[in-house]
Amino acid sequence: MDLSLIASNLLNPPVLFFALGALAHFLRSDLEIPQPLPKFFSLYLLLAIGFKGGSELHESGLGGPVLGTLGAAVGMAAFVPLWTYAILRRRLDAANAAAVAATYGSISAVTFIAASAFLAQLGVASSGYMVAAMALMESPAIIIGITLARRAGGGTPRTAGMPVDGGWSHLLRDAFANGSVLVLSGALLIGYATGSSGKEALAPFTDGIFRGMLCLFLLDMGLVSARRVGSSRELGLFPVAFAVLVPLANAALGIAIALWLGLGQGDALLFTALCASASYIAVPAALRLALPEANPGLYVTMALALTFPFNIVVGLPLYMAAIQRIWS
Amino acid sequence: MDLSLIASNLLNPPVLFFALGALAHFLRSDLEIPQPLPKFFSLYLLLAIGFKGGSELHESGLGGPVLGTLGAAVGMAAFVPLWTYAILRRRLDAANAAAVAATYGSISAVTFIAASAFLAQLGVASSGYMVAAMALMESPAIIIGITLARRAGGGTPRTAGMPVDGGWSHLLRDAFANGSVLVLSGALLIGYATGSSGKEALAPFTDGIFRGMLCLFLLDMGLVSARRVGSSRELGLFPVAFAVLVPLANAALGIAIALWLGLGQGDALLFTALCASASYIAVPAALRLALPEANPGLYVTMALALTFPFNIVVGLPLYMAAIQRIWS
Amino acid sequence: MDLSLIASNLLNPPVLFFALGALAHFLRSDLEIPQPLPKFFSLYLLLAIGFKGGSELHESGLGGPVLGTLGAAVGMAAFVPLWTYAILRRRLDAANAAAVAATYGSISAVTFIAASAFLAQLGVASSGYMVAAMALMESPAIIIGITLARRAGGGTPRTAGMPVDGGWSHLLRDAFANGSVLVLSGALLIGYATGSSGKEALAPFTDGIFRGMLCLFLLDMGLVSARRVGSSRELGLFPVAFAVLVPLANAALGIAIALWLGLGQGDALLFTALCASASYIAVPAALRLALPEANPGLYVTMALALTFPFNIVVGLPLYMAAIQRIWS
Amino acid sequence: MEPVKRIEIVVDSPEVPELLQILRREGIGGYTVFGHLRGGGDRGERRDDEPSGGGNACILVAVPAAKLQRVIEVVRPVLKRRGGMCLVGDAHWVVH
Amino acid sequence: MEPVKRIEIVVDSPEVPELLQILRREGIGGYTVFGHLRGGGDRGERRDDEPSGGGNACILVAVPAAKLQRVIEVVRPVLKRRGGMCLVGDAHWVVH
Amino acid sequence: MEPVKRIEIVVDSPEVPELLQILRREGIGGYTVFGHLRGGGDRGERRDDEPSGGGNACILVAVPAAKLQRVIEVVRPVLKRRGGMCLVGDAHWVVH
Ligand SMILES: Nc1ncnc2c1ncn2[C@@H]1O[C@H](COP(=O)(O)O)[C@@H](O)[C@H]1O
Ligand SMILES: Nc1ncnc2c1ncn2[C@@H]1O[C@H](COP(=O)(O)O)[C@@H](O)[C@H]1O
Ligand SMILES: Nc1ncnc2c1ncn2[C@@H]1O[C@H](COP(=O)(O)O)[C@@H](O)[C@H]1O
Ligand code: NA
Ligand code: NA
Ligand code: NA
Repeated sequence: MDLSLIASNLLNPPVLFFALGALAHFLRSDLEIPQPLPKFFSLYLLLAIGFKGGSELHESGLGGPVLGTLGAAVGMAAFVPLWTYAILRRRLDAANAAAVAATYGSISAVTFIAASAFLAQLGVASSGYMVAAMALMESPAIIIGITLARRAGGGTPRTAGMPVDGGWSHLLRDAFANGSVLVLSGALLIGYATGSSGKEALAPFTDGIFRGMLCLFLLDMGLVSARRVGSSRELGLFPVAFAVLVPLANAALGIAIALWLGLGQGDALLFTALCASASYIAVPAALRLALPEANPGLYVTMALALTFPFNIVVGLPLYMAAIQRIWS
Repeated sequence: MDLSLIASNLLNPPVLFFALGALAHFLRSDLEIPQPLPKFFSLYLLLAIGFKGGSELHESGLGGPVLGTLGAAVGMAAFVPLWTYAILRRRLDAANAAAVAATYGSISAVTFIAASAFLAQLGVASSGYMVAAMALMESPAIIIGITLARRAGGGTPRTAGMPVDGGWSHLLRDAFANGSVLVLSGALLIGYATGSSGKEALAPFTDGIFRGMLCLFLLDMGLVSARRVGSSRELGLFPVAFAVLVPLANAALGIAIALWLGLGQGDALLFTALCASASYIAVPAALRLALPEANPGLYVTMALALTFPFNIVVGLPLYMAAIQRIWS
Repeated sequence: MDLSLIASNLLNPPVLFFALGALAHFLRSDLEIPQPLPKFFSLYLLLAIGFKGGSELHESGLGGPVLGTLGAAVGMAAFVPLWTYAILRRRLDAANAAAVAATYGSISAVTFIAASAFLAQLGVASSGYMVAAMALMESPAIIIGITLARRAGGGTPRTAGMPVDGGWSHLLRDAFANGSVLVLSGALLIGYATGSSGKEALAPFTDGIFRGMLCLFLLDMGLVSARRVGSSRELGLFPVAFAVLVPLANAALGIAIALWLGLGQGDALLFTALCASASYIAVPAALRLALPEANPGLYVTMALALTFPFNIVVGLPLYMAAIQRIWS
Repeated sequence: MEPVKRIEIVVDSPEVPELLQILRREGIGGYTVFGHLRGGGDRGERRDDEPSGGGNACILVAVPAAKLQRVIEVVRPVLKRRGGMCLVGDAHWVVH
Repeated sequence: MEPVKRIEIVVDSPEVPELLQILRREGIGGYTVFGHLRGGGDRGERRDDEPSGGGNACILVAVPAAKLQRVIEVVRPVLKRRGGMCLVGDAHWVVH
Repeated sequence: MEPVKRIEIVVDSPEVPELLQILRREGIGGYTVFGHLRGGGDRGERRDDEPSGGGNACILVAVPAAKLQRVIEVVRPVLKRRGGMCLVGDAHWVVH
């Protein structure tokens, strides 16, 4: 594997700010980025990435491999929780197995963004519609995970004993009207609808300051995920191994599908990053309500403290090296 | 009326983000933009719009229709609360009538900004001194509204029984030293004083990212005003009719004055937007203290949930169509 | 002294926004910039200034006067608390004397930034490595101040009676792993490591919107330091005289050293601004924990309400005038 | 001053809207919500600064003693399912 | 530990500066303010995320029983005019 | 409902991590932290909006009466050195 890929990924300001955040935690610095600043950064990133994806989709149109890719994306978002649940169930109770499965079926927008930044640095092109794929992959795993848990007798509907609202309407709302899902897909549609005039008007906001805002967010992510690394030690071997090996397996699957779909190298990396990443924003927010029996100390820690940094630091150059070798 | 005007207003990213925020509310999404982020966005918008207006005023000078327009602006800010109070008093007690009158006499900076963005999209020019007109229109209605309420026996001076401070000095402070009034007029003066060198130094901040920040703020406004639409149903017919018809009447007045002053089409639209808009930031903040007997559930809801979206979505293209027809 | 220097400093948007903030306080406006917005602005400024300094250091290299300047910077950061402590001890108890000494030995990043902006306006060049000098000057004074206090019998180690952690490891952490020290030096290293490609990628963020963010931060600083001016009246004559005269003395020392090092005019002003400024972020945060017997109402007020505005408004043009006269 | 029961309910932030709805159904419209709290308990630590949210909130409700039992009855199942804390104390309401 | 009265005053945020001034005039300099609260009461719902502000704040004051009456006297007119809530309870102050 | 002691500790924000550590050492893992508070006391005013930080926080702990004495013992030296306030009251814990 080409070492220059690792270097050019690591010498990226965003990745280095992630490391700075982690360092701050390990030096027991008093550095903190209090709410709602992290919320602001992620709101900004979702809006910007969604909007840019929409504008590009407007330019490229929906022809070619677009619909196939979107279908494959939804397919992976449904397949990953199913196959991982089967494995997780051997070691974990139904609720926790379902929660971890849902976490890995969904995606991490920041991993996707880091992959795009990595591609930009390498000068490799990618397509706007991959953002649509990302938006479509956020929610299905939530539905599947909760269904798995309920079938297994867990997952008491949120409103048991509370005749406020039906359990399923709640669930669909938590999955699809989730704040981050809505901002991402809404911004995508707005970018699509306003086309090139909208793109130009917002460019300094969505493009110009994008890298800098990503640095700020990753600084915070470094702090937060380093904090969780401590707890990851208490998890035991199985979750740790899962958090590294399953992304590799999903990445391999993703690469195979990308090859089969005939995607370019850039889109292949983005698709792979989506498959390999795990959610630590949308899914936990939904599961805290829908699956309170599951332990966020398990599924958030795995996604945030292990899989996220693994993908950001090691995974992306690894996947890119594989893609470069296979595609050429 | 030219339908393309409506379309080009609606296909504006800011207006679409407003709709996205409203949609999030109606889907009962958990999307929220917690304080102090909305405060940050509005602080930014006031600073940027004030500063840009000041720079442009520096370039254009104070000649021509400037002083006449500023005088007319103050005049409208004083006249609107007087005529609307006479109508409101038939249905509401003195305190609430005075509060609503003050609300509609003052202005909405975001409606003004949306009008500017709409003009930019149409390629129609406008003048920097209109921002000065806006700054001058924020406060007079507060004074007049409270005076009306006190004359009618309401409006207990804030410090009754509290020998902390005289009631009128309080009132003047609430009206003129109000945070948003101060930032807007202060930035205007600073923009004027620092001229073109200041303008250039701040351009990426006040111009570049302006549209994007407006999108964020309108996303929040969509959430907040949709939330109030529910309460607007409890208001009854009179306030709802008032919230739509009075802006139309004020807009008609505004157009007539703009014609009489000989303003260009762009400035005419901005002046009309100021007359037609109602305040949901500065005035409510002042009235909460100065007129606690009045019900914010009435005057804020009317301005925020009815008049604001009406102006943003329907009003602006309507006023522009009228102006285009009359002027040409 | 050239009056145009004062004018061109005062007609700077950031300085005028500082004045606007102070005005808002004196008009008893309700304007406030709630946390965590000030934290966001200062995080941004530290990240941007650190990153830019690092990029420039990458371009200029470490040759020439760089190492000498960095050595002199650390020397001044150690010498200032020592000489000022000797004077302060005549009027204040050990803890307060040590706290004030540490405050004046360290630096104010915003004064440094204002000096850079002033140079930019004058069209005078300066070097990126001055940011490294700033980063090195933040912490030493904390260590020296606390050591002075402990030698004098004060400064109970933070953990007395609490066997949580050794006192000195705490102290080093408070001094060097302090959030603002870490972000500034981390960003410096990242800017250095990512060189010109990093610089270009972040330019719209670290350069484009920089002046505007500085305006926002100084608006807040105006509010906050004006609020403390009231308390400064209760301090008595000695601290007030100290807060104006000691910066002048340190500036004189700084100018002498800059001359001896053979710095250019721009770097000389930056070095002088560092020597003359006092810390109101990093040092107070550390002292609140390490020297709780010292009164923040004394040392923060002196740095924030007196020395900071004095330097920003009067000091910078004064130092520049002296430098211009001596250097030419 | 009238004697009242002072009820403090600490729960996950996203539970608040439904708890308020439940209280409203019981005719209790007076409440105050303290948000963005950190906390620790049986379910481990809870912080407000994670990307997925996750802080606590505290709902303070003052009710006449007669209503206390009913409030406890409707709140308890929520606490049972979701964790949290409910403290009840005595206080006097200053009539104004 | 010394017995004290624990007073909680919930009012609109912008009222806080004047209430503190009133308390200071009565020689009460010890207080703690909890800000950015949501609430509901006779005057309807109050939220902190509206563009015009509008959240509540809670002032916590611990005073010796002897001072309680005076505090209530000065606070009550403010509550009467502006709405809000004032709760009084018993507590013990840990002397340090 | 079980009777408990309701302890409120108001201290400078940066003290909170160590106080929680001390409490944890005493086997007390249940706590709720209210942050970003303004306050006034012997050491003057404390606000949250200064560039160097400086706000207060309030730690709420409900413990069985038997543990009260121990909590007070470990908290008192911190208050002595750093200032702050500790109030103790009675409450009932709603068992769920
Ligand atoms: N003994 C206690 N004292 C104060 N707060 C508590 C206590 N126990 C639990 N809490 C609060 O209630 C939340 C939920 O508790 P739990 O469900 O036990 O994890 C915690 O995160 C704390 O904020
Ligand atoms: N019964 C209650 N329990 C707790 N908080 C209350 C209660 N009644 C009123 N409040 C608080 O006091 C504020 C003002 O109440 P009101 O003036 O009745 O609208 C409300 O917004 C709540 O925050
Ligand atoms: N009597 C009191 N009532 C309420 N809070 C207090 C009181 N005294 C002190 N405090 C709080 O405790 C903090 C520290 O107090 P002190 O150490 O006395 O300055 C203050 O900033 C207040 O938040
Ligand atoms: Na995935
Ligand atoms: Na108007
Ligand atoms: Na210095």
